[in-house]
Amino acid sequence: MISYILRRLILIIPTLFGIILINFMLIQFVPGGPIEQILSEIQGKDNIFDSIAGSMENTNAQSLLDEKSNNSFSEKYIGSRGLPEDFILELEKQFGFDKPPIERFFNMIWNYIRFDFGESYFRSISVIDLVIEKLPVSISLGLWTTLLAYFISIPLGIRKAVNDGSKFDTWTSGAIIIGYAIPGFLFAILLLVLFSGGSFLKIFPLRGLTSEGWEDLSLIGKIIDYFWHISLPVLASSIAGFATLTLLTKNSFLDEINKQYVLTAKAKGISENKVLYNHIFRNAMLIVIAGFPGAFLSVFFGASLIIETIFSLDGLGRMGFEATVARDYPVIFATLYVFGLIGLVIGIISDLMYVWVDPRIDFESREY
Amino acid sequence: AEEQVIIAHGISTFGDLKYKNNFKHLDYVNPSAPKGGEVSIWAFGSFDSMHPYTTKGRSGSLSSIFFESLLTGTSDEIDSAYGLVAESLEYPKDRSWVIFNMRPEARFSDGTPLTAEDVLFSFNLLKDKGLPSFRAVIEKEIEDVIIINPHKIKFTFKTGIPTRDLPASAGSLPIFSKSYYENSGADFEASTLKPAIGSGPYILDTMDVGQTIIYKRNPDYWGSNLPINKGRNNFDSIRIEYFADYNAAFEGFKGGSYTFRTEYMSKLWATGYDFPAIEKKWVTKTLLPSGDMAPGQSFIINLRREKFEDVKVRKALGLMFNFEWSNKTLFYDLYARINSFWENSDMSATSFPSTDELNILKPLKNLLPEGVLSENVASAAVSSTKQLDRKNLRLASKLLDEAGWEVGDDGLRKNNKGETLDVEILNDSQAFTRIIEPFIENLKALGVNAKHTKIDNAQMTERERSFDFDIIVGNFPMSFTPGSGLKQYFGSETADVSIFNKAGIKSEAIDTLIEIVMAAETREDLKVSVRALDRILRSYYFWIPQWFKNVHTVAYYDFYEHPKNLPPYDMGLLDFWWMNEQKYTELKSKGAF
Amino acid sequence: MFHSYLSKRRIQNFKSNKRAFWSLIIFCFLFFISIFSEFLANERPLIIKYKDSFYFPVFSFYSETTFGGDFKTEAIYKDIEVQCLIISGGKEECWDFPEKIIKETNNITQSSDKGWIIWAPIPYSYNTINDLDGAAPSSPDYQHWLGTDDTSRDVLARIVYGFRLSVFFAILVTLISSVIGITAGAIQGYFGGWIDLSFQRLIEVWGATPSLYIIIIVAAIWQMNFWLLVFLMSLFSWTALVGVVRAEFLRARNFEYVRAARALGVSNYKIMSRHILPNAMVATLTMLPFIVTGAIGSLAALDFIGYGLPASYPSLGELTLQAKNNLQAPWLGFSAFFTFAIMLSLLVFIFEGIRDAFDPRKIFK
Amino acid sequence: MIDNVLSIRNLSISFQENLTTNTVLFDSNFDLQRGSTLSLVGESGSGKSITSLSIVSLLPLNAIIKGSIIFNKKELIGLNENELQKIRGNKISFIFQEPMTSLNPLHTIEKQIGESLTFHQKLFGKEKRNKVIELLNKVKVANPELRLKDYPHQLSGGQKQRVMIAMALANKPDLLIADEPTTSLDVTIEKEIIDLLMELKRTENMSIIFITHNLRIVRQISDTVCVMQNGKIIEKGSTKDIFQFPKTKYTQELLKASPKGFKDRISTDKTKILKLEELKVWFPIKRGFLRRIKGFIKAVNKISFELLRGETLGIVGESGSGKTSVALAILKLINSEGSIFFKNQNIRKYKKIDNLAFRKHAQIIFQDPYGSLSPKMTIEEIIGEGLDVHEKRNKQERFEMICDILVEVGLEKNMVSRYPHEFSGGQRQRIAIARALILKPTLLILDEPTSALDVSVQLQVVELLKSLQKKYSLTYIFISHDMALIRSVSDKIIVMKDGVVIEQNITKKLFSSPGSLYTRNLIHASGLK
Ligand SMILES: Nc1ncnc2c1ncn2[C@@H]1O[C@H](COP(=O)(O)OP(=O)(O)OP(=O)(O)O)[C@@H](O)[C@H]1O
Ligand SMILES: Nc1ncnc2c1ncn2[C@@H]1O[C@H](COP(=O)(O)OP(=O)(O)OP(=O)(O)O)[C@@H](O)[C@H]1O
Ligand SMILES: [Mg+2]
Ligand SMILES: [Mg+2]
Repeated sequence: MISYILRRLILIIPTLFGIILINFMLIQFVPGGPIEQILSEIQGKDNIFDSIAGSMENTNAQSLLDEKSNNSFSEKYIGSRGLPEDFILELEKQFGFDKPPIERFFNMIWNYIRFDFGESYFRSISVIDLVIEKLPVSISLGLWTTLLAYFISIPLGIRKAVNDGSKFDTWTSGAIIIGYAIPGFLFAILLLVLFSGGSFLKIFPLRGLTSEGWEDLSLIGKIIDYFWHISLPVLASSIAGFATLTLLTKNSFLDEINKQYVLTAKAKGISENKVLYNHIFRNAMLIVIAGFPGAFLSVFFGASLIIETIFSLDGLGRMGFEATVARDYPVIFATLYVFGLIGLVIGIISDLMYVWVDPRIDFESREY
Repeated sequence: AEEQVIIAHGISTFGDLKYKNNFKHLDYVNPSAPKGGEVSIWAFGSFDSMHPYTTKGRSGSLSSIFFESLLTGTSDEIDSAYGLVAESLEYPKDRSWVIFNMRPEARFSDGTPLTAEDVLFSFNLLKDKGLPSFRAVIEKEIEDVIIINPHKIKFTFKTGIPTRDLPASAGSLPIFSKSYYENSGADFEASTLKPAIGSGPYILDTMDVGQTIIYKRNPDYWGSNLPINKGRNNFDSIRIEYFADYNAAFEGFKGGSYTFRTEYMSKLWATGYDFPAIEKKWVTKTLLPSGDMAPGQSFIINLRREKFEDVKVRKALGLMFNFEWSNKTLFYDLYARINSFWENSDMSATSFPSTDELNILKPLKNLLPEGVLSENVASAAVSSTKQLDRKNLRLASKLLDEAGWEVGDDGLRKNNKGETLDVEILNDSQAFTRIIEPFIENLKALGVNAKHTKIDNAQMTERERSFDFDIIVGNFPMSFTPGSGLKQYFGSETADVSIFNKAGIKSEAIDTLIEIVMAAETREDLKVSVRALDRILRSYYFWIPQWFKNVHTVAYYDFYEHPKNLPPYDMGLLDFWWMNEQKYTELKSKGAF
Repeated sequence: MFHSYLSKRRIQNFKSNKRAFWSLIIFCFLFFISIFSEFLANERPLIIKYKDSFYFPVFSFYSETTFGGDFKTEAIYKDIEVQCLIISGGKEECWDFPEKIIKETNNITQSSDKGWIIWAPIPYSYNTINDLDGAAPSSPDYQHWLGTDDTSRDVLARIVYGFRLSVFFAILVTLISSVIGITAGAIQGYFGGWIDLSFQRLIEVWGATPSLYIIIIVAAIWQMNFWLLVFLMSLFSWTALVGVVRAEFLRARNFEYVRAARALGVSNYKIMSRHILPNAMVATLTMLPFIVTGAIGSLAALDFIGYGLPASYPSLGELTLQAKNNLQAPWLGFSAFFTFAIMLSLLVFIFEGIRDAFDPRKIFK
Repeated sequence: MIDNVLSIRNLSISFQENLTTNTVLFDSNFDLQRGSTLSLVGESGSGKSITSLSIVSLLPLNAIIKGSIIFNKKELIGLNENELQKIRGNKISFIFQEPMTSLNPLHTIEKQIGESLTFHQKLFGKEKRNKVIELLNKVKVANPELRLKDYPHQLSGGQKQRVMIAMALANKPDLLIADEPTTSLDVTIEKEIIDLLMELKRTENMSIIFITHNLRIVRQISDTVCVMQNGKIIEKGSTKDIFQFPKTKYTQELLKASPKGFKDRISTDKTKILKLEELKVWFPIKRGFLRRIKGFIKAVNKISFELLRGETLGIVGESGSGKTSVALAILKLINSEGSIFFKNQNIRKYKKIDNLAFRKHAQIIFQDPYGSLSPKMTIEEIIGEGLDVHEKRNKQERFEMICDILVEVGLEKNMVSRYPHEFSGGQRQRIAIARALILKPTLLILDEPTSALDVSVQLQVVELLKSLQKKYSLTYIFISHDMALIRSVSDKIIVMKDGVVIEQNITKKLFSSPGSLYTRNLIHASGLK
């Protein structure tokens, strides 16, 4: 096993290299790069979020929000003269696109080896800081959504397995399916309109993670404020998650619940719950348990573009999407690299979990 | 020889200042407007910077509010600029340079005096590190800047370019504090959340990144008693609430998270405003007149494509876009049609050419498309509100038949080489899908092999840059005082390089007309020449104009007040509206927000 | 290999699960009729009688001149003038007073020239742009049973076509990707060793490749179309099942009955497919309905950012997108939601039935 | 007054199968006095296990139960789960028939034994561990301290069975139901276990229901005996009565039938079928999260022997001595070292194609029949599978062959569509035998193939094996703890202990002059001398 782990750890290096290489090659072919993105921004094009956030059919709609009249004089004036030709060349130099790809690639690799990820093309902030900046939102969403999903789905699934075919089973199936079928964003908006809008109830905040002046609250106050803010987003983002996990739990349990060892356990006279959770659980839930590390990762990755957008939260989901569409390559590659690395390590842990859950498992080849 | 130097309190492109030297206040403001209160609006998305003068970061709304310039414009004149930081300016008749006499009392918000040093510093900063678009303009226009004394600074302009608006342009550059940058070591090119020191009436109060920005009025603002500032900057604070989602933003307004909203979505304007606050009459929904020029939003046909060479084809395509139906079915009749590049201004061409216009156009007769001089100005076709208008379909069919695109056995139009008439409309905006689709269906009915392709921003820009498109949606934002910018949009020399000349129009006549426009000496001359240009541009049918909104559609909690007569060029909410304290407390006690 | 008795027992098991059985019937029925969408919802009439001859616009192209009109392009059957021409046998007056002529002709009971038109039950196609009295989206009424969308197209017609397209798409993608995914997972888990190690790395690299970029690249080279999208989506979704299947196989290969099968000389392939797979299918069977709907969801997501099918395609994803952008028109949301919910429930119940049918311990009452 | 721990009245049990019901137990009645032992004997599949399971309400969900079961004056049928939990494991303990599949595969044996201690006696920590070790010692598991952290799959069949027994005895129950508890144990250990039970019976006044096919034990320990056949109790009475004056024909046959004598040596050609040289099977002991290898269990340590065509080799030996490991190693089912020659070819050098042929010619009947049957395949599929792989038959032929072999091992044709879990332990064992026999393999390894069969069926199966051997001159390796059986089937015998062969001889010689103390004990304990 030690040698297996070592092998896996060493294999991380070529894997990461492969990931970066493939992506680097890919972006050489992607039409439109960061320069085009800047140009389109300067021309006052649609914001990239428009397609998600809903948008307007007038292309000049931003004016009031962007400028106060007495200052607008200068900017409007210059903008109407268009862009200078050498502007693009200059941008290219700024982004380093004047160098050949190979050189750029190896520069990048060399920097990454030293964990130097550079700065975003579009912000004067190191990529790491950028990610850290977005983490609170993503962790909040990811953590509570995951917890909620696990804490509801697993017991529910087990109940459903025990009462397979009963009324309870049927209506809970119906409920979780409906939960899954409601398009997430519609549900989110529905929640927003019903519980924090101006037409119905107004009991939850519209956006953000904390209130203004959060720093001044007492600890309890802070906690309450925090949960008050995230309850709707978490609800909206977890609603769809129940279905798969619940049904997976149920079906896995159904497969195990009649096995001989369950009889043995029952014959010992231990309570039903103990039988379910101590004995069957581990046998049935290999996949779910082994998925924990992955789920843990998704706590950080807990990026849900749409929920973040609707509740005006600034998390990795929006950052990632923005970076992808805006071709902010340093951000893309650094996140790829860092999360890729974490993902690979988690992959190893996850595999070790298999062995922990079921000691019969090994990864050796089976050719005697 | 000593040339004649003009000394004045302001300047305009053609020299016609509305406000005389000793004016007491601007006409459109209420000089006795009460001060106080808060105005709150919303902004889309998020922000991560308070420094709007670099390409990096998304700067917060109004983050340029801190910085004043030497001159400032007004909302009831097109191109006048009056002294703000400058008390007066001096310039020769040919406007080859300008000297600004600065007000000694001008102060930055940290109390340090604002001097010519700062102006020069700002100029250099912008020239070396500013936004590329700024930089290019500055380099092209300004030769050098010298300090004459601590309150007197001289800008000398480059020769060989039209100078009529250069003094105003130079006076409009923002002024930064030299000592701030030198002491703090802040990098002008980096995005930052710490705003630089400025001299304006508002300073930053608090900000919650990605959510809220609040500006507060600087109680020690040096310029509050200047005549130009009378009755302006009335709110004690300006709050901007950020929402990443339009629905959430609207809900926020309904619930009173912010209190003033300009509605940009026709369907919301028509259907959304029936919420409790409206029913209880807390919120006023109203139309305010707008003198903003239409932005020239249109489908732009790529003339570089061979199939569009024939104007008949372009005309036929234009006939198939049914604005009337779209307006009724898609926009709740909220928009007006664009016909001119200078729509919603008195510079657009109408009916037959006037004699003045003819005077300009006659010499170019040979270069002009046929009939331009004798016919009504080219305007978009009017349809019935039936989506497929048979009358227009018939006209378009005829045009295409004449252009050699005959209908084949499969109902598709083909030319004599057997090629179908393929038209692809490129689109990068979700909102336009519903507008383009019906257009496409109509084109298909005409026998055109039409296609709608959706792509993302960056790819769109790339395709535009390489001129690889048939039809796209674009803008022709024209100015009230058009100048060299016209070349970027319509000039032959830019047709193959400028991403602004999207249609790729190349015409000697237009080039000549642009020169005439640029050389106009008086506003009257300018108007006439612009009309002539407009007439010619339209006769090429390289655009299928769309629509614009000729009113401001606004809704606000009923405690804002504004002067009866609003100036044409700005609604002025943040500028000269004020708050009715009594109404505000009343609404507040009722629980409106 | 056909195991007559066995499959009979399983089919019987499946049948005795009423819920699953009926779900399957309904699903097949829906899918079957949606195959004939063209006859269900179409702006072109099914049959036209015009001057003694019959025409079938559903199948063929007829220019307007066929019916005495003046365009050589396809007749626009929804135009009242064209209808008048057909019914009246090509009267000139139709251009001016179509309604009147239609009425008059209809009043004459006996006339060999009198034509008629048989429409599809929903006389709109998915891309028919309708003339409305008010603005789009318009609420459900007797003309548009589920209302119209924001482009003024009939929602019901779009759902009929969209169901076909989306379901077909989703099922194809699911089939392809789960076959590949299960095979890959099975091979990895069963053989272990270097096969596992290298395959896993491959999947890791593949999984970290941003699908969006590949789709963008492909979309820039070719015009996006149905098959291309099926291909692309399958390309990216097959990894979803690999992990779980691999885990199950890693475990199951140690079971005594696998050893027994090996002792019998059963080939690796058969051991995997007949001994392990049925016991390692829990996750797969559970997830499949969700993969199907998930595929529809990703189609929607692609539509969101504009890399989905061309905008006029009737995808259910596009409908949800519209629902989001038109909160004032709840019928869009409801239509989308019900379509999804119904489809998902049917699928979940069907797969539950399949699972139960394979569960030897399941008792049916 | 008679103090009955248990009274069973009019107990009927039937199974629901889709639309029909199939009754497997008819109107049964019996009583069990406190402190006495009742033996349930009878045909395999006659309903013994079902009856005993019904006492603790652990029948499968599709079972329908009628009648009454009174335990300690309390009706058990229809009792709610909570009440039952208090009784199960505490008042009534259960030793399941198939220890192999009855242990939770993912819990260490410490945990499994300790669990009921925690639950019913509230023992924790060190105390619990000591108690577990004590229990393991009682059931004669060697080095219990080292075995605590083992998982069931790391134990031999007999070891698992003993863990099962330890688990059942953890709480000093009023009633112990032992369903064939000693099938995988060699005679010496068996004896000690029986002694242990008897002692508990005496000291704790424990009552026992003992289900077994081993009449020797029945006679030794039971007070009363019930004989079952076809779901009915056909005879009951005191042990003495039953053994001396059996009333029914079945009982009489049962008492008569026992393997006797030696095997007739059939003429063998001299082809060497199998040759082992220094075979080694070492299992690494892995501990901790990282599964470091801490040492080895030398399950088989340098074993060599040869086998000729038509011969039967008997392997006997202590439970856990490596018999199963040898068998699996020969068939390349676990990793081993040393060389194995099959028909003079080293099987390690086989190519894929040789492998397939090898698989056809060498078959095994697993010690754990239940585990070796794919749970989601029907009997037809399971038995037919070997045919599909090695001999292509048409559907009809195939089906007939399957039916024939089923009948030959004493099962019924109409069972082909059932799943493994729907059978009794003995029936499953016969399915496993049928699966191997249908291929007529040259070499057949039988790992305790008849442990769950009653003597009459056992005889039938043994006869079948013998006749097949004669007809096709098959070669057998026969692993068993039943010395009489071994004596009657094998030509030569090897005796194993702790992974090594301690004695190897032809049968007669071995029985007449056993070379080691262990062998002598074995023979003695089986009552053969
Ligand atoms: N997978 C395994 N991992 C570790 N140890 C094992 C494993 N399988 C068997 N052993 C150990 O190897 C030894 C021999 O086991 P084996 O099953 O061969 O015994 P056996 O002679 O068949 O005993 P029984 O008669 O009880 O079946 C035992 O001590 C057992 O605990
Ligand atoms: N789940 C089930 N479904 C249907 N029939 C079953 C089921 N379990 C057992 N049977 C049948 O019930 C009968 C009695 O089984 P039981 O296990 O009691 O036999 P047994 O007397 O213990 O036999 P053995 O000595 O072989 O263990 C058998 O014929 C068996 O086939
Ligand atoms: Mg039994
Ligand atoms: Mg064994």
